[in-house]
Amino acid sequence: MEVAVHNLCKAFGAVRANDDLTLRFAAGQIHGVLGENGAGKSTLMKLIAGFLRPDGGSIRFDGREASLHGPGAALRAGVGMVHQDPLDLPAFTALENLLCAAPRGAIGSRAAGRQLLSELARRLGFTVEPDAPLASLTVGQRQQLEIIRLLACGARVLILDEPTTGITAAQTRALFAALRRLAAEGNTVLFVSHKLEEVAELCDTVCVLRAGRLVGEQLPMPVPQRRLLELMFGAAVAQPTAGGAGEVRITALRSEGGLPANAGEDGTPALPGLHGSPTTERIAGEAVWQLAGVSARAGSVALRDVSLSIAAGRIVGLAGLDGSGQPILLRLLTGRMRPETGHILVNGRALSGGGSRAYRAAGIEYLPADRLNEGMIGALSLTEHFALLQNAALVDQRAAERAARAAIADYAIKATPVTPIRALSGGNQQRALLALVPPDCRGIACEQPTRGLDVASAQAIWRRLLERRLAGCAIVFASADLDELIAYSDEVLVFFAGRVSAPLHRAELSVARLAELIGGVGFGGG
Amino acid sequence: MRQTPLQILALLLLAAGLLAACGQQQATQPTSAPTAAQPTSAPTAAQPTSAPTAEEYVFGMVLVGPINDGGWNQAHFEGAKYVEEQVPGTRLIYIDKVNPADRPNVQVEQAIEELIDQGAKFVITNSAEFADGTAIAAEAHPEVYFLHASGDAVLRGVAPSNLTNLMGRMEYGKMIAGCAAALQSETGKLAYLGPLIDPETRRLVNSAYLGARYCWETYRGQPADSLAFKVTWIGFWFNIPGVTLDPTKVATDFINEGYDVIISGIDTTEGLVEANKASQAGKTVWAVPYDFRGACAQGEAVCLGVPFFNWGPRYAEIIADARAGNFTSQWEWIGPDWNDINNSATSMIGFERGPALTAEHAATLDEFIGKLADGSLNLFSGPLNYQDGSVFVAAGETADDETIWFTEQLLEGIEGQSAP
Amino acid sequence: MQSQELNLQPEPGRKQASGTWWATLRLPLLALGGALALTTLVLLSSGVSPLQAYRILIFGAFSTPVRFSDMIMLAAPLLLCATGLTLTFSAGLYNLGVEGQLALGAVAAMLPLRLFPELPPALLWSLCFACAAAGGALWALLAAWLRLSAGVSEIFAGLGLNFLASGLALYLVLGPWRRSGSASMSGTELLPRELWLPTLGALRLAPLAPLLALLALALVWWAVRQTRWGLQLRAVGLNRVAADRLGVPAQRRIAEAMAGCGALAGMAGAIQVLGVFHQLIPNISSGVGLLGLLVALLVRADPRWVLPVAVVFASFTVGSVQLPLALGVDSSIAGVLQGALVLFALLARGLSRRVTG
Amino acid sequence: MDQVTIFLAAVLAGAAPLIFATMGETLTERAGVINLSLDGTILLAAMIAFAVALNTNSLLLGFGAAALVGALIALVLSFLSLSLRQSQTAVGFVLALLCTELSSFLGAPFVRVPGPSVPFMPIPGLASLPLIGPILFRHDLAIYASLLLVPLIWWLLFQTRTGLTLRALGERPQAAFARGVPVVPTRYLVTIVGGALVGIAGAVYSLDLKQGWSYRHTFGAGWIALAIVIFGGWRPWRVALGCYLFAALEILALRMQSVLPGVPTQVFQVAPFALMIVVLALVNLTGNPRVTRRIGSLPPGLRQPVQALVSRISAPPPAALGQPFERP
Repeated sequence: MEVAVHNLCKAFGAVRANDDLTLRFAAGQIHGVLGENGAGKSTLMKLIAGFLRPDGGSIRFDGREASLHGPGAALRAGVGMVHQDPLDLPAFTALENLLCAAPRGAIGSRAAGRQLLSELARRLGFTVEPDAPLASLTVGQRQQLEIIRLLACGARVLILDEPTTGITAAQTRALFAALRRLAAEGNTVLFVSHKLEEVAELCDTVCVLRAGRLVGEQLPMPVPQRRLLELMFGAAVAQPTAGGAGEVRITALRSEGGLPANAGEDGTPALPGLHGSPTTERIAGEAVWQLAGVSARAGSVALRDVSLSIAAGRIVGLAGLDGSGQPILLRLLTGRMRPETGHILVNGRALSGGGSRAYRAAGIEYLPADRLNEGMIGALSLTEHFALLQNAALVDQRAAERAARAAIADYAIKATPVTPIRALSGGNQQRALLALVPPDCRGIACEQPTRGLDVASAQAIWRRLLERRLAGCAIVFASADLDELIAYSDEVLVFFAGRVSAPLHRAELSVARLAELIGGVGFGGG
Repeated sequence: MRQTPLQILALLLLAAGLLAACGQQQATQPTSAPTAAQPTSAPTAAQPTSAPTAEEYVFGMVLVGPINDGGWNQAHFEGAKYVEEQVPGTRLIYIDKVNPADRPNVQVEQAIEELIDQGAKFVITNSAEFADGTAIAAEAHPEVYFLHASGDAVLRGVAPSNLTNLMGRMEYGKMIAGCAAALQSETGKLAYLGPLIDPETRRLVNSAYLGARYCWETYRGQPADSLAFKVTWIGFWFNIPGVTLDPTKVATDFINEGYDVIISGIDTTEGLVEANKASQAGKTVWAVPYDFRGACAQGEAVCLGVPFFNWGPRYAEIIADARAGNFTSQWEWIGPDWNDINNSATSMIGFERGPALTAEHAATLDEFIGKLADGSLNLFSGPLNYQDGSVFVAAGETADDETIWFTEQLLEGIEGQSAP
Repeated sequence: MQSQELNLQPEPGRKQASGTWWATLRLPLLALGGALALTTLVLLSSGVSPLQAYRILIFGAFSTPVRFSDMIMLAAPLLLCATGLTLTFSAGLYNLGVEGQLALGAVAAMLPLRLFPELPPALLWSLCFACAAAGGALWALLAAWLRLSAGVSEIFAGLGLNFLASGLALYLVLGPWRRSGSASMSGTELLPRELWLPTLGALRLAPLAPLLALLALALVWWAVRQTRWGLQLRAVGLNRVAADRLGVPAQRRIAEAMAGCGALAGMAGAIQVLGVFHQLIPNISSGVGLLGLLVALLVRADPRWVLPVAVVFASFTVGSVQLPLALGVDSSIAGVLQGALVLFALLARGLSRRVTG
Repeated sequence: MDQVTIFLAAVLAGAAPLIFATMGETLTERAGVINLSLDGTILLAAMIAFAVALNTNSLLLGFGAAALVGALIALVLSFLSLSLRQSQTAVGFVLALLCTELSSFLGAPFVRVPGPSVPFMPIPGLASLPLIGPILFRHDLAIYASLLLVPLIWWLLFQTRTGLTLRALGERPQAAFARGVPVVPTRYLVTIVGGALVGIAGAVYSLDLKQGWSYRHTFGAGWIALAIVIFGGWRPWRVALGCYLFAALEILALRMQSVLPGVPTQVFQVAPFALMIVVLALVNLTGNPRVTRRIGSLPPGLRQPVQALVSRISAPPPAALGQPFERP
């Protein structure tokens, strides 16, 4: 079945997730859909699969306009979606998952379902036991089951959202074989990924989204990797975010040599006056964090055997796509997660068994990306937050208000001391979050410190962070913004499917190098 | 009870409103049933607007249970209505269901205050539970007279002078009930549905047992030890869900265990109702309710009869005296009018025969009543032993009033808890 | 099961920009109007003049000194419970176990009364209140422990513990502590008169009870609004994750809030024993804990409103006692009105949420 | 032997209303909604069932009215919690109290009025079977219905597609949504059906087991039903077992009075609540890695029985129980 969208629009608040997209996916092929985080891939897929309703434009299946009021309607029309974390029922058996809410007439009986399940599994080369409880299956098997279920329910278009995250290499091979087979039988497969090698291996065509718009349409594979990276990360559109970073990127991409080891030398981005000499700093600080052989797991992503040391006065950037494992490291560094194996030392003291309060006592601060749900208490004001940080039994209202006023002045927060935090804008919330970090802090772990902020706010945040760093604080931050990573990091760790690259020193940094690593290139086969 | 159009309209509105709001439904419409008399929905309580007139003598009553319970409380209520009829110029106001389950935050004293506030010059309280509260209120209101039914504050010498005690010698009623049960029983297994354990309930159980044993031996010609007599106490005068045992379940269980007569000692009629239901299900069982003359109505087919209180006549005398300024504080324990125990104008205690009692047994029962009446039979004659083997009445002696009133245990031969 | 949506605290941030009287009064008026409409319909259905009924319900408790003092004696334990619940609601917990904590407090208050009846009354009373507070707190901590270490929702744990507490009271009343020679659910032997909390003249009003309750309210108000502990408590209730990030020992605060509520409920139990019933009865709580929950749900843990709402609820209940006498209807209409008020308050909150967000 | 069969028959009969209530609540909670109003629903439904049956002299109308009352209360709960997104706990709790008081107020004219009751109806032939006959086939229609309800609910939940969909709503409504199930409307429907069953439980009390109406006639039954649903791990057979255990405990409490004169047997009635708490704690213990490790370190002879016991007793609640539905 052919899928086409015309002038499709979808906005979330002020963000235009899909901006006037017009696109066609031909039947019988595997189509890759690429784009960096937030490019609008997932929104487009959810629109086609009926999870979201478009603000404008139309979706057509085989030329007929479809009005999808829910995923059920989409499935009846022949479109099914496999989510990255499969939307299945862990409490049920595989067979029950297949039968649950299957469309009328799709599966005649339990016995028919069992037969259909084994037959489809055999045909696609999957291994799914009908009576196995789902909770005992791997993510890969659950994904296989979802594919089987959707096909059994009559899907002729399969949408797979980041399907290879968290599954084994063998499962990936099986999946690809099955997808090829399905396409050969006339089904349409939409394969959403940011792993370039996989897209190259699997897809017949590829389209690339950036910032809600289509930047590369139906490019027949193979397309050179470099070209794809350029489309994804926007070589043509230079954004003046931080200093000369834009230039760096362009030079990096334009140089033909693949991985220019010398890219850093001519293009070291700097914030004049704030950025000291990297070489001296590298030696200066004592280690704030030391990790030895640390392993941890969250959901389908596992970090294995991470060893590193982060010294005072250093800024370490964590790069990688969503779900590659950066949050796990941040949580380990702040005591929100305990390592399964290995040791974590903070300021030379072993803290691996401690909780977040022990880390906090040791001077470690965590600045979460979800500022309002994890960072601060929306209903309370800045004054009350400062009061929370006081030590005496009685709240010194005046001192708290003084601190709030000082923070408002220092950090240019647009608020009164009694405004509830939730009433502040994102940038002001982030500044408030930063203002609440105690002055004697030893290490800050931030998740997406400038996400959702405008350029001025982002720069203001970084000014503060750099001041902290000059005061001897180690900073670890995860970001999806390559420019930001390059502009501010002393070194960068790239995460890919739970694996961590060797540290890239600022001299080696370039958008091209990062983009490749983020896409999994250079992490070795498998 | 007739409904005014306004009421019907209101009912409809209610139904509609509740449909939208709280999940009620139209079936609530017939809240006032066309059937049986429902005193609560046609209250005899004072019209709130009319102040007591000079010649009117208002008397109040605090009842532990609802006035239509078919038992103890209804008997008191009917007695009070009798006063209203017989003593011109008196008017009754009352508060019923004064107990921690129905009115969790109301105490007896509080209820009495309300009655006095409404003009009551004489207050009757009708439960042993009310002893302390009545005394407190009596001390606080020396200008008001109090009658505590079933109490013994005067006997124990702790009563203020404006408080009197009144109780009927239900022991006789229970003896007759026990005898009727023993006459009719096929299995020889009698069950007593007991309320809470105190001297009053113990002496009533003992009386029922004595009556049953006598008739079992004398008229049925069976040995005493072939008679099974079991008491299960529910813990209060009537069912309080979650606190007491459920009398419905106790009664059902009696029947399941093979007891074929249930003698009720509680204020309400679960024993009779359950026996009736079991009888309809094909079992051979009977019941003897308690307290209220009309109680058999809830299960004619299985009712052997009911020992009842007839409070009206004595209430009328005491209230008339009090109104005339002749109140005396005394402890009264009044027996039946042996000339005609069922004479509603003279007898404090009676026994109304039920339809289920065969004519033959009814005649025997009359003979038994005759013996009690002429004094030739005193069942409280020794030797009688308590459950633990200690002597209640020595051989050759008969128990005096105080010994009976303060009965300490159940008698030998009764299965059940004594709580000494 | 644990992530109930706890919409318990006042939300200062949600205040409407338009400061018209309608915007501020809309919710309370909707709740009041809805509750009155429902109650009026119910009253009409039994053929009672709603106006007369409301006159008695609302003003009945203030008509005579006796009724007024009864109202105070009901409001005192109610206030203690609602005040305690302010703590747990602040911490984001539905302490449904408050009823059991009250009962256990009452049982604990009986201990010194039975063990050391010879002590001077003042000392004995202090001991009673201390024991009651400890008993209630212990019972609450049991629920907190179940919540924090075994992950049992405090709603179900509290519910179960309520019944266990009432089972204990039942056992004591009918078993070891029964009156000599009898076994009745009506309660233990009355306390000797000199051990009753002293009253004002002939009234049943024991001034110590409302004093204690007001003191507790003031203390809790102060603690919640003025101390860092209270601020931390609210932070935990509003956002446990963020509070934890800001260095608040969330688990400890939760346990402390539960214990505090239990202690206050336990003291309410002591008032029931020493000042109201003068004995232990199986239904010693008399539903005061549940009523307290209604009050707390209505005021959403805002200590400023606890006192007026508790007094209004108590006066409904006391006023309703006259209904059977004056109008011949059942007094449970007070409960209907109280329940309807909270139900319609929830409805109004839900509707306004839907309109604004 | 005879006493045993009579006892078992009494247990089956005594548990009938609890079966209706717990099966209704099991359905509701399996769909992810907690209906905490049970106690009030049962009371109000019992009162109205009795009033309707008394006035129309039709038992059927009485039961129908009870079901309607239960359904309407469930509708109010659904509207406030599912549509207006108020806490299910708060709404259910308030409804429980409100309906209790309403039943007291509106039921005042019916207190202890004699009225109709479900007639005894032994099943011809089967009733005279040895052993089974007296236990199973000498009851009335309401009790037969309760006996059939358990397998029916089990079949519905675990043998039908409808049941799968329904359980999906309680386990992961997002997954049900992805499969095209209209989550909120279906939850409404299930809650209302469950509420109707709870309402019928009230009618079984007032028209059968505890004939008639009095103040707070069934007070506590709803809370007990809630506890039993948890004890039963949201599985119909086990929930039914819980009901029968409770009914047996109640009968034992009556009989133990003469056996254990010192112990007030009313206390037995709180046993289900202690059990509920233990079961709830166990549910979480099995998920606790520390406990798993502790069990793992037991000697092998002990380990397996302990493991089997713990996993048998603990049954996890529906994963999305009580949570508002957010679209994925």
